[in-house]
Amino acid sequence: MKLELRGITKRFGSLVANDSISLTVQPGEVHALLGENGAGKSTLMNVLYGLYQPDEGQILLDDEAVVFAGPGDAMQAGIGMVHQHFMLIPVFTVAENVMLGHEPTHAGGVLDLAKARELVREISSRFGFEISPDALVSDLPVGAQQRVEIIKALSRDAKVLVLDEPTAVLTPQETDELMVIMKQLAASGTSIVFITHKLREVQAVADTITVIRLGKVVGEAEPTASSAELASLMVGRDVDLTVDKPPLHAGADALVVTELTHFDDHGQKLLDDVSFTVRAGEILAIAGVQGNGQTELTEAILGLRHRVYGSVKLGGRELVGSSVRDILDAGVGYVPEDRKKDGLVGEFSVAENLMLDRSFAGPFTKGLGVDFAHRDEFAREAIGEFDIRTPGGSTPAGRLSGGNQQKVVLARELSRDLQLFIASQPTRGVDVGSIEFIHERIVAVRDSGIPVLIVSTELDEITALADRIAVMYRGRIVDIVPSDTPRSTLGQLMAGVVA
Amino acid sequence: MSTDQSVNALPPQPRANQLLQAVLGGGFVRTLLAIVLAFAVASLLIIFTNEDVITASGYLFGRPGDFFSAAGSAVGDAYAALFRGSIYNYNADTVVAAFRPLTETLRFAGPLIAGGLGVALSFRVGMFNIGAQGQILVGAAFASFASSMIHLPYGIHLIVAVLFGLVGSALWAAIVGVLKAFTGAHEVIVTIMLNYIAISLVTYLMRTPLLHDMEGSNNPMTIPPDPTAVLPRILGEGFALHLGFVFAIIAVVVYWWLMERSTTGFRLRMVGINPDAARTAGIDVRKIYILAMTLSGLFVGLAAVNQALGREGSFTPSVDGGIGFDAITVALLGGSRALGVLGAGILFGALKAGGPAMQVADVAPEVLGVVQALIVLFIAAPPLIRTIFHLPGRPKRAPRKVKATKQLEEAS
Amino acid sequence: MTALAPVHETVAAPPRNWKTPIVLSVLAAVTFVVFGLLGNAQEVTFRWSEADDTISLASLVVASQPLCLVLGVLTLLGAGFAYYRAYRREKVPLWVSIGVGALFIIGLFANVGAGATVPVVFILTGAIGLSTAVIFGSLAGVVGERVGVANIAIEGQLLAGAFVAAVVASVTDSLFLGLIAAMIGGALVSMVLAVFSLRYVVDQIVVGVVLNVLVVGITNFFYSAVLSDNSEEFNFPGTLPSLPIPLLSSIPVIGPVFFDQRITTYVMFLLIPTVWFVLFKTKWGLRIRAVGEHPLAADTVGINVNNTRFWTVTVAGLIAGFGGAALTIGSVGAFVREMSAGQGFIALAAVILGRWNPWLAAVAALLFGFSRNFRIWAGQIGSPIPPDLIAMTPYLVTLIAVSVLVGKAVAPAAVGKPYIKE
Amino acid sequence: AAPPEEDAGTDAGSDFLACAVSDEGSWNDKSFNEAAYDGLTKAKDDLGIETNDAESDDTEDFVPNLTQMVDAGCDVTFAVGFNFSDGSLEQIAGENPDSHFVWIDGYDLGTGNVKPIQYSMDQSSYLAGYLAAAYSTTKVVGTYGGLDIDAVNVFMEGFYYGAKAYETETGTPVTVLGAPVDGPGQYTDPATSFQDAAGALSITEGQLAQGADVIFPVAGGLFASTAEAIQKSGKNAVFLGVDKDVAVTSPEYADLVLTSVEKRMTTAVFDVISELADGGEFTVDPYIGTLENDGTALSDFGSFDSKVSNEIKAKLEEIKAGIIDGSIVPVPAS
Ligand SMILES: Nc1ncnc2c1ncn2[C@@H]1O[C@H](COP(=O)(O)OP(=O)(O)OP(=O)(O)O)[C@@H](O)[C@H]1O
Ligand SMILES: Nc1ncnc2c1ncn2[C@@H]1O[C@H](COP(=O)(O)OP(=O)(O)OP(=O)(O)O)[C@@H](O)[C@H]1O
Ligand SMILES: [Mg+2]
Ligand SMILES: [Mg+2]
Repeated sequence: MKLELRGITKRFGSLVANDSISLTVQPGEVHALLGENGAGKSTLMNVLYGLYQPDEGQILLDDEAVVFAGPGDAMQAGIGMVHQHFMLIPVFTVAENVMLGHEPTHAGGVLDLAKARELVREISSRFGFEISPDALVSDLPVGAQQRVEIIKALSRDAKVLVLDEPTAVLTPQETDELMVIMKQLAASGTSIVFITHKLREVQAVADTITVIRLGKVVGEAEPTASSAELASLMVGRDVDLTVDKPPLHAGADALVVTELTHFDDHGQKLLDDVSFTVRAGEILAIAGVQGNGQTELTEAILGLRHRVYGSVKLGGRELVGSSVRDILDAGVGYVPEDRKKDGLVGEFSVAENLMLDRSFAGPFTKGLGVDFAHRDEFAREAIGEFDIRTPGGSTPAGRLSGGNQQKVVLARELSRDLQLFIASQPTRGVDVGSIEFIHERIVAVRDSGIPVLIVSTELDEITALADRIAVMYRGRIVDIVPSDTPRSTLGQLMAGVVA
Repeated sequence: MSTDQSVNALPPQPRANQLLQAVLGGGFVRTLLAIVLAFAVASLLIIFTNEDVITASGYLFGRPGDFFSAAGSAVGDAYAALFRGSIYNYNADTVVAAFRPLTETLRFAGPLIAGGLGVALSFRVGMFNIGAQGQILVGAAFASFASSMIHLPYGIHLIVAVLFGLVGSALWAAIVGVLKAFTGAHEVIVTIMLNYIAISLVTYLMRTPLLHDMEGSNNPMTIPPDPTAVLPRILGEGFALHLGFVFAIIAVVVYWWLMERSTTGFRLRMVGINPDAARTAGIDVRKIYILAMTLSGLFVGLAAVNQALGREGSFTPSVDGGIGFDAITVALLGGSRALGVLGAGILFGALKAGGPAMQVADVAPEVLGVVQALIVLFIAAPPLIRTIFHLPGRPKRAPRKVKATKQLEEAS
Repeated sequence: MTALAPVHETVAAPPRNWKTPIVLSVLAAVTFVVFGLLGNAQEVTFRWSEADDTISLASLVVASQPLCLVLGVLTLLGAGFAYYRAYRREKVPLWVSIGVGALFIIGLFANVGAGATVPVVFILTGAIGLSTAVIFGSLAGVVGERVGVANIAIEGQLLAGAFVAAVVASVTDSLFLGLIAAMIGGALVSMVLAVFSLRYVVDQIVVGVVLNVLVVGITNFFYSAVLSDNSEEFNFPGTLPSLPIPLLSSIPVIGPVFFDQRITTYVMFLLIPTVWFVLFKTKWGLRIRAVGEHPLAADTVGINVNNTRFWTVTVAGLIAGFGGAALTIGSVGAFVREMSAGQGFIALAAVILGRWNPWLAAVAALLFGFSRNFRIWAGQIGSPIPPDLIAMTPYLVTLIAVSVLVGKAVAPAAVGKPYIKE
Repeated sequence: AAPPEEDAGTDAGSDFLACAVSDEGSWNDKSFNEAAYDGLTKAKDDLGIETNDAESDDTEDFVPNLTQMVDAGCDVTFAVGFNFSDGSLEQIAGENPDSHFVWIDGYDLGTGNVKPIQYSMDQSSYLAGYLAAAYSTTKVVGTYGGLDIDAVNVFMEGFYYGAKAYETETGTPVTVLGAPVDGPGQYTDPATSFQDAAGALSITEGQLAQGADVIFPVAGGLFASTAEAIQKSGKNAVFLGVDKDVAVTSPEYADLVLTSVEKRMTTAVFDVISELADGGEFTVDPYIGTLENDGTALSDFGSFDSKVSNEIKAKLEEIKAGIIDGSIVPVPAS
């Protein structure tokens, strides 16, 4: 099916997320949509999918104008979408998720589960997915969940399939498999809109490329275009993603993790005998596909998790069994993976967020009260030093953009007397300019002789920052390798394959 | 996986907090309009049950004027009586009698403010304490014990009795915090059950020598407090207004300082808005739940003390006087802020004080219950008030476009 | 290709969960020690049938103490078995818990009823009668929460239903119209809840609390302004007739308990499986649950979230309103001020206790009615325990059940959260 | 309707103004409050006086309600119910020595301006108990209360001893269920008390199942539950009303009301008002309603008149005379 978007404009209040965007996807074409974080890609696709109503513009399917009042209409018209954030119901089975909204029924609305199962099996076998229709989605790894999303779209005979950053949660191998599937689908006549910021993937699979920046189409490109060309189109200037890192001057072992094991409440083992050391002045980066225990590892070190066994020694002091507060007081700086959930109190002001973990004693307190003068003074300094773009210290942190929120967290965590610095996904959802800044600060911490532990799912970030790389798979450390290990080897380790 | 990431980028907030915003956000004018609207709706109840109006409605079409003047005077009389009963009695013979209504309003406001602060505190920590009723009962029982079974000199006795009351309520409330922290039981259920348990328990205690004069009647009832433990009147004998109101004002200041200025309040609010971030910042969320309920109980305890020691007489298990539930509406109306609760407490105090006068004007007292509920309902829904009064506000949602594609509809 | 990294067993033995064995052993210890060793030697009479039953069973007369000792030993065995299972990290089977609970209850009756009679049929029918409204309320709660709307206003819906049923049935002289009106009354309260929480995005708990106050205010107002002076005209609806089912109703014990009831009770019996079936076996149920778990995901497959919520909550209101009718025309006839008396809140507790499952919620509600009737029976035989303390039983049982047995139950993920698009 | 505002507060001399403040609950409770209220209404209709009234939702409304009446310039204010013993009446009466109060179910406070109205409800309840025992074919009778308080218990105890008197006299064993004698007695749920309609129903069902065929519910309006339980059971049982003649006030239940144990507050209130309105002197001498002065009595048997044998009627008269002359003490002092 041919898809055409004409002059789509979508505003959120004063923010113009899509500014008169036009693009055409030919039948059987893989059309890549490229753009930085916040460029407006997902918004455009949500408009196409009927989730948002465009403020201006038109959608044409096979040259006929259509208006979608909701996703139901879009799906009826043959549009399928795999969302950036999966739209699966965790407590439902695969079959239930797939049939939701177009359920096969017996008389009287009684669900025909057999038919739904059959449909899942049929599509699974067509693409070589091994998905059991009766598995609970919450029990499936992310890669499999994504396949469920694809089955969902295909089960409705999608003729235009939108894939919004499908590779972010996949191993390189799984990514390759997905590329094959995309080609297979395109060959059978399905049009595909493929969103990503990974240039490599675009070059591998796309027939046409549209680049969006700040809500506008800034250019079209052929898959043969070079990475540098694409990157400068995306960002609007020349970018240099390498980090200037002075040579390593590692000191003694500072953080020693031995046989760390952790169970969740259901007895599931999430960390399995994890052992590693980080030396003072060294960055150890943990690579791995999301959901292989990295989050649990950092949270276990910080004392946020129960049922943790083994040992975490920081400068000789045992941390396992201590409270979060004691561990923070021991000098651990911690940038959580999900800043909105764990790092900030959205309705608190920037100034309040900057003293979040220091309300018990210290310079921010005066007797039983808060020392407001010091708090505001500190906020002023931090806003200046970290170039936090905010109207002021009293602005609620939730109103800042993602990158600036991250800087608030960073400013807070770096302002303490550090013995260890842990950062999870330090630049997730942050623009290129801020990434450079954040990376510089992390390297500066390392150079002041503090051990640094970084967790990231972006291999580019890992290779840019790490002195050594530990790869996690299913709660274990598969291997610890030097920072110059080739991508392909890292990819294999991330898939649990040891050389 | 968050449910709303791609459409709603701001972090999800705990309920109590959203409601706080909803209640607070609109400001003074909207609050006023909500109150006006509530009274307007209640007027309908007054009109349609007023005898004169019913008579006049018999010949509504013949002489509509009669109907409207009867309706007008029914409503006018009712609200004039409310004014006389709660603010200033312009019919009174003496100055004291003229101003007594205002002092009565304040006297009723005292426990409402204290209870409202207690409930408000729990809201701001993201909890819903509907257990003020039980907490007041237990606190009052404690205060009664200290005021009648322990005998101490003036001054000290009052202090001891007040402390007993505060501790009683705080203990009862702390149970909620402990259960929530350690078993995860939902505080709404726990507080409701504890209300019922408190009624039975306190009734039982009011039959035992702990609280009861076994020589007297067998009714569940306390022994009157020693004169040394009664909250003294502050405006002289002509007015029943007593020290409890001063305590309530002090509680407002304490609450303000605690929530807005102190480090403890900082942590309480933090847990209320984002418990995950609080945990990551080294705060023991369970301890905060227990602390919050205990503090909430302390404020409620002040309401209990007002009820138990505000008069020289004894009291029965109905000592809570509906304050437990009114405190919730006071907290909601006051946006859980110190000043808001003060204002809401005084407003509801006025409704209580004015009720008898309205009854004398032949209006069923239940009307005021309806008014209270409506005020909160209207305040909680800013868009409703905006629509009704055509106020400017956030632009309405873009109107849904009509489906243009017929085929789509038919296909579905 | 190289070898996969050795994957260690990632599912470890689950931690030992001692909660159930501890609860069971407390029950067992009470049965053995308090009811048995320290028990009462008098005889207790379990009466199985009433005088006018077609088939009458002979009463069972046993000495209380020996019976309780036997029960105590059995419960101790049950508790011991529970410890054994827990030690082996296995789940304690539900039947063990139910069995120990049942034996404990028999022991309780045998102990309190020593020297008196335990009229089994009366206790069971009474329990059903006292829990009917609560069961309707809890079903309404389950339906509402499953679609993601926390309904604190069940109390108000019961009260509205009770009021409207009595008035309409009195005025029209038709109990049937009373039933219909009660459902509409409950649904209207639901619709206000839905409009405020869905359209105006007011916090659901706030609207619920306020609606309760409002319904109490309005019904009280009309009760004193209209009903009480004209009770024959407005508040004398009569009650729905008992409809014994031929043959079945003459089965001893079971017959009078299950097959000699009013239409409201039969509807309740049928509604429990119906709600379960609709929620878990039909496409509407699938959609309702989807909306309650992950509204955005439901939206992306073309389900209109707020519409679904609105109508589902309205249906919940119909159910609760019907339950309200069970309070008046299905039970005592006349409307009494504030007669719902907290049963809506108990229903809410039953929802949580029943983990959002209609069957379990109904059982939890029944447990409440059962303890209420226990209080009445204990008063009847003149139990020496102070009545004020016995009066606590239903609430204490609920409190303990909610905190000890349920703990952090997992509610539908989106309960209480408004769904706002754009 | 209310009197015109202008003279409500200021001018008390020309018109007599009688006022009343209710006990917890509303005036139309079909029982206690209502009986007093009817007296007020009757005085207004028959004597042409002005009246004011206020309901108390709970005991904390007592003080403002009484104050309101004092401010309105009431010539006499009735405080309805024992619950005013919480000090509220003592306070207001003390503060307003010139105002006059009448306290139903109260006692002398020593303030010099409160006249108690008391009732010997044990006397009429005793008669009711005897009647119930005599009328019963099963010789099992039952009673229950809305709340475990003296004002309720006195009915239940009188009933018990009356029924037992029948037993002593005839030698026929009589079982009395639910009375607070030799046991705790049976009541509705204290958390909901007079609103516990379902509880009242279940209690009655239990008593019927135990064979009772005369039930004496001392629980305000909850007699409707008892009536319903009787009807549903299909048994040939009856119940007794309290405070007012229930067969008259709620005619819909008349065919189940054997009689009612009347506490004739209506009369007492009316009498006190008419005496004062006629210019009579206010005194604090208590008014005590007894069988002797007809302040309390059994109602007519109504539709049951033919079912109560003359023998029993004569016996009741005999007991009544015995109580009046003191030869029968209804409830032995404990
Ligand atoms: N519901 C919304 N309300 C307000 N602003 C929004 C909303 N959704 C998105 N935005 C804003 O619109 C802009 C475009 O967002 P969009 O999600 O389309 O970006 P994107 O290109 O998909 O980015 P990413 O690569 O991070 O997924 C961003 O600034 C974003 O914050
Ligand atoms: N859901 C939302 N509702 C209202 N405003 C929003 C929402 N999401 C984002 N915004 C606003 O949109 C603007 C852009 O936010 P966003 O996080 O997308 O920035 P960004 O372009 O990604 O910047 P950064 O690179 O710093 O992350 C901010 O000012 C933010 O306040
Ligand atoms: Mg996106
Ligand atoms: Mg961003």
